[in-house]
Amino acid sequence: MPGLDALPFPLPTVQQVIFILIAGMTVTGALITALAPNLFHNALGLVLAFFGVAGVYVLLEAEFLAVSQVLIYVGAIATLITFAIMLTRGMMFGRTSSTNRLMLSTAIISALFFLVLTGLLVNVAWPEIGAELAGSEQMIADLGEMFVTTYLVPFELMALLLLAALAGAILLARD
Amino acid sequence: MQHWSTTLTNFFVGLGLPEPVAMAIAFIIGATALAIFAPTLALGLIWITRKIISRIQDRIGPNRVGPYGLFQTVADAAKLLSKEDISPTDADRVAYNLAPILSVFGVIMSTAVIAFAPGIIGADLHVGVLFLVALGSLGILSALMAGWSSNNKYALLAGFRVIAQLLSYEIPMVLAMLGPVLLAGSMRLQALSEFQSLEIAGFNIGLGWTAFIMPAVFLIYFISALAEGEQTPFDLLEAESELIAGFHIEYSGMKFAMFFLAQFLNSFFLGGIAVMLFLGGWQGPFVDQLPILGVVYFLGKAMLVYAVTQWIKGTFPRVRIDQMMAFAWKVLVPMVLALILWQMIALKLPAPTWVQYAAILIGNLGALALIVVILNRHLSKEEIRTKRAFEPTSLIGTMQPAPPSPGN
Amino acid sequence: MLQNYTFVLILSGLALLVPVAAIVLGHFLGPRRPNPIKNQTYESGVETVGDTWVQFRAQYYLIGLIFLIFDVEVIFLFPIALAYQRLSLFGVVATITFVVILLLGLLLEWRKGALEWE
Amino acid sequence: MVPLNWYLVLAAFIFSCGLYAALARRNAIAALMGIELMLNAVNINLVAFWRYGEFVERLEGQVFALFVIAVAAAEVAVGLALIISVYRSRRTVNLDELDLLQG
Repeated sequence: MPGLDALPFPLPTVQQVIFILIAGMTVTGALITALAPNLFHNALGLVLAFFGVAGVYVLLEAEFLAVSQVLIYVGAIATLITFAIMLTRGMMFGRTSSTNRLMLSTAIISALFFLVLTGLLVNVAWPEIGAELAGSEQMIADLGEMFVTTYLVPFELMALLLLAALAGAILLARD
Repeated sequence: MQHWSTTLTNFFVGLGLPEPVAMAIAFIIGATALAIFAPTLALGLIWITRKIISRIQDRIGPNRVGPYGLFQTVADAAKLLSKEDISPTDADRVAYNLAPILSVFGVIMSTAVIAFAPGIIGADLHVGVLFLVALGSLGILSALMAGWSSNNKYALLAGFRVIAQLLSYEIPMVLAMLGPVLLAGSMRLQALSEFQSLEIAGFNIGLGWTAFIMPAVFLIYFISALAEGEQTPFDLLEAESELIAGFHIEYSGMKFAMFFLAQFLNSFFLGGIAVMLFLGGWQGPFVDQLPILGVVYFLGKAMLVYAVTQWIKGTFPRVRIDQMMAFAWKVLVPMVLALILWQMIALKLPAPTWVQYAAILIGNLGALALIVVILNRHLSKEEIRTKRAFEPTSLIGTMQPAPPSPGN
Repeated sequence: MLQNYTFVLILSGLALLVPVAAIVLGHFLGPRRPNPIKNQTYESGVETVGDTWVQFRAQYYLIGLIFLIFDVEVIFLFPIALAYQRLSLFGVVATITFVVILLLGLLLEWRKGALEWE
Repeated sequence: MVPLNWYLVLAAFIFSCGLYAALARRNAIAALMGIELMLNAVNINLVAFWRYGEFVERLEGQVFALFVIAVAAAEVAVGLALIISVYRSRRTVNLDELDLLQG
């Protein structure tokens, strides 16, 4: 098709279109989380962003990571955050502004941070290899094997950390 | 066995279409079939439920619309379509409207990884089992959104209750799913179904069910699935006879119908997962020769499991919320953890496979026996027996006269 | 692998379409005569008193907390289960240690009384 | 394939949103949500660099991301418990009212 070659930019591939959709979802979620005044809406935006990030993992062919993202972040962390919102509700709705006095300076800093980082990232020529993966199921099994061999110490320490967190959190949260 | 999408793609390529287009068309056809299959199935499920429950309660059930009342659900759906869509004032619009959509979305998505027959599975994801569990968190999310956005105390309370229930029973459910995954060494549902074959003299009779090797794990999965599907005896959310409708109290018309649909489909698919993981999936006699028979076997088994849950619904009383929580955390979780631990040890015994399986089976039977003994001892304690017989905690619904006061 | 997820993506579009179509259809087919009384919050016929946001008990939070910790640990068991056939004795011992730590966590909650629903 | 830059820019944006929420929001829970966003952004980077990097079969990015998720779970559990505990004693979760340590 000669007409399409005349475009000033290359047409996106299907994968790129899907990436843009997922990224749009994630960005919307992140913006709701940061900006909406209502805490519950923040939590819903967070869930949307979590789903978007899971989609990004799928695009990066990290299947197991995507499913753990949904299970842990959406299923557990977001639920826990909502529970905490319900437990600590009081004067937080509407009456006072949702931001503190650092709002303006933080907004400028965040925007600058993003712009500078983007400017840097776009201009670096990253080595992109992106080799073919051996097989997804094989990869998940390899991951499991690594937990109990190469990464044994962090793995067991993580279990202990979670145990300690559980004990501490129960102590703190009980009436 | 060739995947259905390959067959369809080849067919369209044969018609002269380029391959990506052919594959896209094949995928769209498959996805449409699944998206239509799910709501249609729900209509059938509701009819079956009503028939079973009414037989248990010595009634006839729907029998007016169509043969055996088959079209009663269709009529009900049409009625719900023509109902006014009321949304309460001060409801949070976005979350209120999104909640029913999300609940149906979750159950339709779970059809994607259901293995109907050899080669007939929407997408044989490598994380299939966990994908199904992850979709469960959509149900939690929808309950949360519905409860919060309705601006109703009862809805919010019911939402929190049901979330506590779903969370508590998810742990034993996921751990029970680990049993078959450990045996088969795969999370793909097709691989799990294939694993459960049993060949006798070169003929696959399809009875290598993992439930035969680990009956206790299966039982734990089944009980947790009852709770996850909000079925009796764990239907505290709805408690049709004494509480108001739960987190969807403020919903009417089609939005309510969506929650209803999602609930029926959810409990059916939880049964379907039980079939795929523990009861052989599409395995059965002659399925190797005629793969399409697998659909019959799978749906037949899943229907049977569903019928059992409805039978339980018609028979058992409801548990209290404290009993329910204690049962999940103090009985199911320790038991399934111990069973998984035992299975891990048994699978590494230096012995032939059948000895390992026998060891797992012995462990499971031991666990079942232990449970029976403990329950027996607990229930036969004198104080509990007297309490049960003479001192109901509440007199509502017990049909007993109030105990005479000591003054008389 | 991405081919599988293409199917999931297409199905997710349709899975959204089904409930949205049903609700939109119901919205247009049904009558629309809202009035303030009809749109009131339904609390069993009793007038609504006070805020919807009643204080919640911490027990719900505790259940969510225990669930979170267990969920994380259980998910880590799945890849190990996939690799279990080829694990050495060392790996098996490591896995069993992990499960035992999980059991210890449960025991701890039990002793602390976090599992009681009063 | 999608260029690596796209993932990095997306992650940078999510990180900035998280940074803003963590610093500018008055409510402690909102600040915590911002921290979660930042952790997610970091995870995207880890996995993207793993996928486009040289040693795909070593899975380092994925393992690291999984550990980050686990640690985030512990952080949320304790953080929220702290917030609830503070709320019980002070009846507020507004960060700028919690100034007990201020001289």
